[in-house]
Amino acid sequence: MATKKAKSAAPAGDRANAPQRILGMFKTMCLIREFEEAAHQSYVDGFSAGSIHQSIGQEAVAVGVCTNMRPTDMIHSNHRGHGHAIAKGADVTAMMKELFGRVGGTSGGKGGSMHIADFSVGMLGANGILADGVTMGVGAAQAVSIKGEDRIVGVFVGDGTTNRGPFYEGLNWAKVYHLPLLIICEDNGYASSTVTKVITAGGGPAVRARAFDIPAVTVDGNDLLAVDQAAGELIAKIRNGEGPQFLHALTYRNKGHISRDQLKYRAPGETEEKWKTEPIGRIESWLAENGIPAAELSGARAEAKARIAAAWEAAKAAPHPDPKNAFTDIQDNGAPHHG
Amino acid sequence: MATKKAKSAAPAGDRANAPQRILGMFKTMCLIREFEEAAHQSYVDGFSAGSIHQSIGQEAVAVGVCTNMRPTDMIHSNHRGHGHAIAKGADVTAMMKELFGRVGGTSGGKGGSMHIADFSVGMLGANGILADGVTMGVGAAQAVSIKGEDRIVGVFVGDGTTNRGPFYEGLNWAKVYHLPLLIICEDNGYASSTVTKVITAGGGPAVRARAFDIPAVTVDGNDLLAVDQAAGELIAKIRNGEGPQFLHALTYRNKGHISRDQLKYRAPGETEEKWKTEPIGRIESWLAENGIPAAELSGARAEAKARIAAAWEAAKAAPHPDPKNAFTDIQDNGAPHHG
Amino acid sequence: MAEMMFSDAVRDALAEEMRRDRTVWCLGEDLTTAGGSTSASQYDGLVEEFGAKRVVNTPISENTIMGAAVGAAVAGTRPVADLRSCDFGMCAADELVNQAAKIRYMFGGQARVPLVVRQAIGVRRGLAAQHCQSNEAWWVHVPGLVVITPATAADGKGLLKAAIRCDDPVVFMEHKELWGAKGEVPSGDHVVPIGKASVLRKGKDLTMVAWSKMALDAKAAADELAKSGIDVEVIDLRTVWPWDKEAVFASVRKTGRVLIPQEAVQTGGFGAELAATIAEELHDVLKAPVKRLGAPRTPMPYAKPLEDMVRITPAHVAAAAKAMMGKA
Amino acid sequence: MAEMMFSDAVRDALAEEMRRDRTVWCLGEDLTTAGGSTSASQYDGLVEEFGAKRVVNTPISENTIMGAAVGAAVAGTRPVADLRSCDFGMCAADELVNQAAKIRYMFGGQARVPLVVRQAIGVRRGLAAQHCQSNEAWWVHVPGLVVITPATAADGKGLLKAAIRCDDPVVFMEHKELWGAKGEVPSGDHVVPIGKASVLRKGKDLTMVAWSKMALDAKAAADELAKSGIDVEVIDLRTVWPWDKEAVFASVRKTGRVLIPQEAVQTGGFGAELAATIAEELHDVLKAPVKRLGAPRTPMPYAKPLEDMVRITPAHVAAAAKAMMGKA
Ligand SMILES: Cc1ncc(C[n+]2csc(CCOP(=O)(O)OP(=O)(O)O)c2C)c(N)n1
Ligand SMILES: Cc1ncc(C[n+]2csc(CCOP(=O)(O)OP(=O)(O)O)c2C)c(N)n1
Ligand SMILES: [Mg+2]
Ligand SMILES: [Mg+2]
Repeated sequence: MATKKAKSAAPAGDRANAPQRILGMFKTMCLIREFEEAAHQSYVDGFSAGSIHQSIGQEAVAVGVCTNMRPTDMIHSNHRGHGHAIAKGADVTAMMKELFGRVGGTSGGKGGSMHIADFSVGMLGANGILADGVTMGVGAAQAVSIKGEDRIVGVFVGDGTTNRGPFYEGLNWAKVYHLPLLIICEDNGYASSTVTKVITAGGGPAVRARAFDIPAVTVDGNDLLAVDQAAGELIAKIRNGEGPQFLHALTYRNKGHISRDQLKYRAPGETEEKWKTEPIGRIESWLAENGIPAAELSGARAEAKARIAAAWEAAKAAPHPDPKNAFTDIQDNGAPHHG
Repeated sequence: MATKKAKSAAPAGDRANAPQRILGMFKTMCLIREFEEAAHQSYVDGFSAGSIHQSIGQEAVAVGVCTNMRPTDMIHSNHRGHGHAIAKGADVTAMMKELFGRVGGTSGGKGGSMHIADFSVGMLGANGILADGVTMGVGAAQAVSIKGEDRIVGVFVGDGTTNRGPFYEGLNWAKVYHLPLLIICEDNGYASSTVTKVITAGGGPAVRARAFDIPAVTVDGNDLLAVDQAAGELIAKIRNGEGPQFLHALTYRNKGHISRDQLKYRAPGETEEKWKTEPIGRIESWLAENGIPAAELSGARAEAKARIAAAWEAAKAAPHPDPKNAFTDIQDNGAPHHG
Repeated sequence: MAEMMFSDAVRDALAEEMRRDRTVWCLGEDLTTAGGSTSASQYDGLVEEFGAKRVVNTPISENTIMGAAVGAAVAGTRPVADLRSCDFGMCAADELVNQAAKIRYMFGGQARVPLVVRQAIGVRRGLAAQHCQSNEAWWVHVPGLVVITPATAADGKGLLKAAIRCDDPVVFMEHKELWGAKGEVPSGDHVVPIGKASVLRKGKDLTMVAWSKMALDAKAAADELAKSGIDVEVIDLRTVWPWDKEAVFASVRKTGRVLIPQEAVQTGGFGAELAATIAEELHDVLKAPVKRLGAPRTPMPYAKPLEDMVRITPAHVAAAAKAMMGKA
Repeated sequence: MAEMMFSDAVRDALAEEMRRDRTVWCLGEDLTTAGGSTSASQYDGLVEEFGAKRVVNTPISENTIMGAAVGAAVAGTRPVADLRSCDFGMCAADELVNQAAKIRYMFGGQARVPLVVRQAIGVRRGLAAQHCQSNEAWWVHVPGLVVITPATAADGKGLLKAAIRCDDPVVFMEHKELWGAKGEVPSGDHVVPIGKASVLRKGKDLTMVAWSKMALDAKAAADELAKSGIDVEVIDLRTVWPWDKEAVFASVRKTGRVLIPQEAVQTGGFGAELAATIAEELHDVLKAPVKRLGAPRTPMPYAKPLEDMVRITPAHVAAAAKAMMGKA
């Protein structure tokens, strides 16, 4: 799709000899892209419902960060959580079943897209309430600290979310208790239909983090190598006991805020122009320039497509949950029930 | 009382020839001091109840700021609001009646100490919920902006309160809408029984304000001249259309957090040592050095004492409210009532 | 009279009030761009007519949306704050309860707080646990708040106008599924008084008392029940606080039977207040115990078969009514 | 058995659980210095025994106190978060309702949320509108929450222990006026089961169902009524969700009369849920309508004569009972 692509920086330092490693990340990014396209289609076709938030264009952030995490590390996500889940290792078939609301879904169909979660890989949940992931992530990190465990916690927030109070409370708290926490601000320029800059004072997310003495790095979030590099360094610092760190990743949401968003609030041509900087094409070029055969790259794309197609078919074929499951996983649901 | 006193800076610039003006402020500070002593005594004697928060030692902040305001300007206060109210021009007799819960109290006895308010002088209320004054102050300033009025809004918050989310939301909002708002952080070093520094990350309130591009000035809040000077300059900027400003005033709470606080959490001698920097003695010395006769100064102190003694007697003599007033000033209080 | 969508009717109400009174203004997230990502037209065209000072697109700062509305109300304006849904409204419960609701009283009548806060309620297919709640019962429990729950486009318009003119804080709870629904709306300055119920259907066997979308569902159930010879009177409360005791009591005195269907969780829902009041004060006229039908104490699940178990439908309402009439 | 203050009993409960289970910890404002400015001894000595990692003095950040507790619960610890009062608890309603209460369900049972959040309730002389609320009814309305309201030192201890061991989120609501009250507390590992009422007084004429401090006030009223020959059974629910339907129903079946006194605002209070349930399910055994007695829908005023009009006292309870027995 991309005709003219932005260039990616060469990987720095000890990560330089890493084309194979980057190739793995490329594959995950392709998987996210295909999943998101399918997620949207599932809404259009009436298999899923509610609000579907795609992360097309933001794949490098999810993957660049989560690659540097271990399975035992934990992440808290937000409403736009599919990519984070896949990057952290969630199974795309179980995720697709969840979107379809079927048996075998990651949450048995109880959560759907906005609450995608896979605790088995440390993905502690997408979330429909902005900024709550920050305070919960802080708490998860505090649990780690109390138990003396060797793991870290990552929290993904959007740029618009940095104007909610709990975001700041969380920054202060994380620093005060010197918690093993990485906060990643995925700055895609928009808060729903509003340009975030217009409603945001001062120098932005990184400046705000630094006001709490939390080291903050801003990167081109569409440059996988840059994200990988920065996340790797920040996470190393956290593991080294240096306390919370902040990653500000500049990116772009190429699709609507939710599936039914017509993007009427954007200037004509903006979306198309921005497509030139989308991260998958960029890293694909870099991989090609760094010795990965074209066939392997197109093969990776095809494989992602195939895996998602299979997930789609599996989801479509999966049974709907027994209605009685509505009354499980809850403390005491009162009486009487109808039905 | 004070034996060795910290010195006050000479008043700068156009405020230099102001001993008479400063004398007026000194009188207000004395009135606050006496009111606070009486407020405490009213609790001890059982005339008032609940939580009485004295502002002894912090008088220079309230007075230095409010002197630079006009009667049409508005302030939002916090739980420690007596001084703010008096500085803004509230009547001490009506306030004392409020503390006693009597007819003629500023709120007819419905609010008490923690909710002291006098809308007739633009004092829009002390408040029992920390940081809510910030968001409400922002709203008052927005009303001013919408109506195109020529007035400003001041908001007083404590240092501990700067860790609550709404505080930051308010900063961002005030800057985004370029509101005529002065936020005053009265930094007395404590949040109840906790040393605020221990639970506060980064460079503190002024640094936080600057992260939102709000100009912030830190002053010795026990130096009336410094507070007056800084507040005057910041308020002039606001009136000049330069948007929100932030004043960080370093001070000390010489008494307990509330009347029944035994100050067990303080190091021995700390309170006594800090007393040397209390603001009334300092400005009294400066006034003496700048030509105000000693008799006038002691006379001012005596007058404050007398006014508060009279307020006390008036409050004691005032009738208790008619119990039926419990059911006025409310939209629809439901049924049934007992009694 | 003109047929229009609920969301158009409430937009007209707001526009008319903003024209009438220059101190009326509105604020909320994505207000000026909302058409971009939602289907509701509640704010279409307002910023063009009234400008960005009075139609304020806010940061994502729920505490401040609510707190600023309170401050601005006290300082002489009439804000209409939109928290988009009552689920997000929980992020600003403090400012609504501890400030908006108490200021008039706590300061002995020195100030009034003429604000409206919009908090949409209700289940919308697939929105799941965090976007489908109906917590009108919380606000009814809070002294000082008026709570409005319109069901029709006409009432949406007339009650929003009344809410804006009210000198006390009003929680205005639109049902998400109603925005797109059409209805006849009287032209001109249509104002519906706060606290007056409307009778959606006359009947003599049983009274259904409902509010918001459930009032329409109750009407649908009643129409169905008529086919089985059960003649149901349906009362749409329109306002849950204050609620129209007179209208409800008159109906119950006539029918002797009450069913209270509600979309909210039954346990601790507003229906409990209604049921308890009726049971206490009309004990002697009741031919059957007062019956509530509300959602189980379960978060809203996502998958359709599960959601269908947790939401209350006209069919459930009809079944409960039949059971009360001994025709189950 | 030993006589001790309520606040000492709950401190012992917490200390014992922290000794028993290393994943139990507590957090809140001024926890480690609380003795300094309050009279409650709920946390005295804990930081000395367990250290600052497990007894955490927090910033004034209610959202994060609650949100961090949720995150830490999900991540394998058992936090006991203190919001000091339910009035401040409103600042963190979102994290409690939208996260703590829903996570287990919303994620299909992948996680449990074993946390306790303490939110003190009740009127304390002179604390006025923003520090005297009792909003247990809000949390009862929220699927997923357990709500505990102990009245005695023994129950404070036994129920806090049960709450800490519960795998679902518990709102633990202590009454401010009870902290200083003394009572006999069984020694050893005293755990009181969640959801079981206790009968404070046996009687045959009328049942009073209450919780928290009002249960003791009801008992006082009952003792007084005995002198007029009215024999009242007093049930202390102890837990308002789940509530002990069996115990309440057994008593009502015996007496045929129920009075539900509550300190909270009557409109929309938990008493409405009780009254509606009893009225619906025990209609036929009732000799008189179910009667509620709660505070008017009015914020709490400061001045004593006004406060006395708004708070419910044992004398009011006794008067209501007499009226029910036709002896007013
Ligand atoms: C507390 C809260 N307020 C409002 C919303 C509605 N909402 C959902 S997503 C969104 C925009 C978020 O913008 P941003 O943080 O930049 O994330 P992005 O969608 O761009 O990924 C809004 C306002 C919400 N879910 N929660
Ligand atoms: C939202 C909220 N949380 C907690 C409290 C309890 N509280 C009252 S005053 C106080 C300390 C405030 O410290 P600071 O802001 O520094 O003001 P100061 O008392 O020092 O003037 C606390 C924790 C409250 N009133 N409101
Ligand atoms: Mg964004
Ligand atoms: Mg302080």
